[in-house]
Amino acid sequence: MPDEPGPEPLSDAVRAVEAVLFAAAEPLGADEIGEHVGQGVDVKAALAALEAHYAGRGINLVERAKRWHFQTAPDLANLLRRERDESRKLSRAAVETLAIIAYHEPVSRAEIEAIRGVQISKGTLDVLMEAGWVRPAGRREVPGRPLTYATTADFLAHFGLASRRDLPGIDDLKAAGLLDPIDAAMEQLVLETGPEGE
Amino acid sequence: MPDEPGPEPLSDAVRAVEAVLFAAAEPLGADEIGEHVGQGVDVKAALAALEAHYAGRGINLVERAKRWHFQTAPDLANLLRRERDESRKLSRAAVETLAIIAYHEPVSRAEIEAIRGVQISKGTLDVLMEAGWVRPAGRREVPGRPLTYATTADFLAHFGLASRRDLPGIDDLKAAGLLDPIDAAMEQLVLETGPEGE
Amino acid sequence: MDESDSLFEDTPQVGSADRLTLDLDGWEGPLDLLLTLARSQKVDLAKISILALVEQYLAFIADAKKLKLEIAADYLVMAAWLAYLKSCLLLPKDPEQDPSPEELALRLQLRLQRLSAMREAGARLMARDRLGRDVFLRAAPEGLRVVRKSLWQADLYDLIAAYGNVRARNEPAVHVVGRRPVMTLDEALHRVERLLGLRLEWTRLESFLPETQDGEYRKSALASSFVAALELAKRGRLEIDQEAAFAPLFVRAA
Repeated sequence: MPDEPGPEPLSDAVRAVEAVLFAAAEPLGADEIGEHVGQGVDVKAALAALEAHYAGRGINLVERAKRWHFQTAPDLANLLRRERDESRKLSRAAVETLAIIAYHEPVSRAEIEAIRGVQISKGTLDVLMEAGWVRPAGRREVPGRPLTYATTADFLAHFGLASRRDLPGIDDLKAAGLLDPIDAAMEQLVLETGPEGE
Repeated sequence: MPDEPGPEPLSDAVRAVEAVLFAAAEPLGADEIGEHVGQGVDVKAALAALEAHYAGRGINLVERAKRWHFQTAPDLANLLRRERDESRKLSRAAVETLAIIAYHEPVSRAEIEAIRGVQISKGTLDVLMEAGWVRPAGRREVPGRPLTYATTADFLAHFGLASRRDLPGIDDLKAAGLLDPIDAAMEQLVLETGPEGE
Repeated sequence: MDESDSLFEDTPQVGSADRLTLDLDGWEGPLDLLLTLARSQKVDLAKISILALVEQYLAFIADAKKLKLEIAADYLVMAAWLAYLKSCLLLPKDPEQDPSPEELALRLQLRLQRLSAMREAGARLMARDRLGRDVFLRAAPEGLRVVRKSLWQADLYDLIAAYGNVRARNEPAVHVVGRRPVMTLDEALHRVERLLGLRLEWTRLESFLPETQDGEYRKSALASSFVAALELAKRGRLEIDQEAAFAPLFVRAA
């Protein structure tokens, strides 16, 4: 096999981290890995080495919400996708609600509704919470103390995001002020165009 | 990382077989792998390449009864099962039972109960055996052939005793005030009503 | 999940406001409809003509009415508000008006931009390589286990003290009843009968008791003497009198 190098001597640390991550049923943080492989192992260095090693392979090592797991390479999806895996499509309401939560979190239900222009049915948030992508994130200290929502580590893992900073286009949206409330955006516009009249 | 080679260009076949085996819920035969990766792929060659690649790693590709799967390298199995030591105080029931065994061994469960005046739960003896302080010591040749219990060498070591003869006798206990009946009556009350009972 | 199944796949596409494939249930409210109409202008939402958009919306609602479609109240409220906005935008500027119609129009535009941005963001999220759909975890991981091992703690003192407790608890108890000075009933009968012969008048029962410093013995003697008096009364040998409950008892020979 010209394209498959022979086995290289690996450090014990790399082998150990590789084995632990491979065997784990769930993504693991560096601390958790450390608890298994023992003191004195440079877990971060081993993770970096493994990430590089697996980068071009059929399986990749990825970091999601500071936790690591192996997964199959995205370009091989067609080999692995089985019909039964075709997950039920989310409703448009659920997709938009999820996007609003992800890009604005923490965000209250009223704020979600203000952006969407319609009330959200109880079921929409339930579906997202049941999927494990959205969680209650405490109450906002304003009158009425509304509950706010935020995304979870599972959300990032599911959508292949290392962190919320990787949300598609979030920097552009932020720069365009499209993640600010309308009142703030209006003030900003007034400032930019100068005071009118008065 | 001197021991971690940079990513090498891999053949599509090797990548595909690697991903399919990784995502499979069960070991796969070469035919089954072929069904996933498609016609015209030399599955056997890919398997051989992968087997060689993973030979020295934290995970290995292994063949069992003509079916292939990844598994953690055998020498790292200990990492997957981590023991956490927790210091726990022995319950009063367990200490009393241990004391009775130490003074009366070999002694059957019924005899322990007769001496204690209180029944002992199965869990109490289990705890003492798990601690390594008590062992089964054969059956008594009486009707019912009850199992008897005795203490272990670990027991002597843990309690700093050279032999069981080092245990203070009844007279010593009396002299030390450890047989004071009023205290005993109080203890009995605590035992019956307190949360520490079995 | 009432809205989850029905709303995603079958969103009606409206090429323009003129060509109506009317199904108001297909929109998620007036803002959604407005956004769809705005997109038909095929310009950046930031450059959209709000006046044109208002016209589109009002025409759409008018057509819906013509077709006698039931129109939800919020679409009509939006129509009324847009009609008002349109008239404000067209009328000569009133400097006193706050907020100005331009500001209202701008707010509407910002709302449409935000909804549009989130709609696109949602679509981009859904198109990512998703776990369990495009990329897969190891299907049969061995799993990591943490085995809790108890290190049991007890010391020698605990042990021997526990044994002491057990033994003390179950030591056979010997009960010794202390000897107490008592006057038996026979003795009291004899004594009362004898003394009664010497007293002719009513006499308090207590005067029959022996002189003693021993309180216990006195109590015993009193009780026995009382029972003896009752016995003698029964035999007709004496009479007993008591003026009230707990009053002193008097006896005399019958």
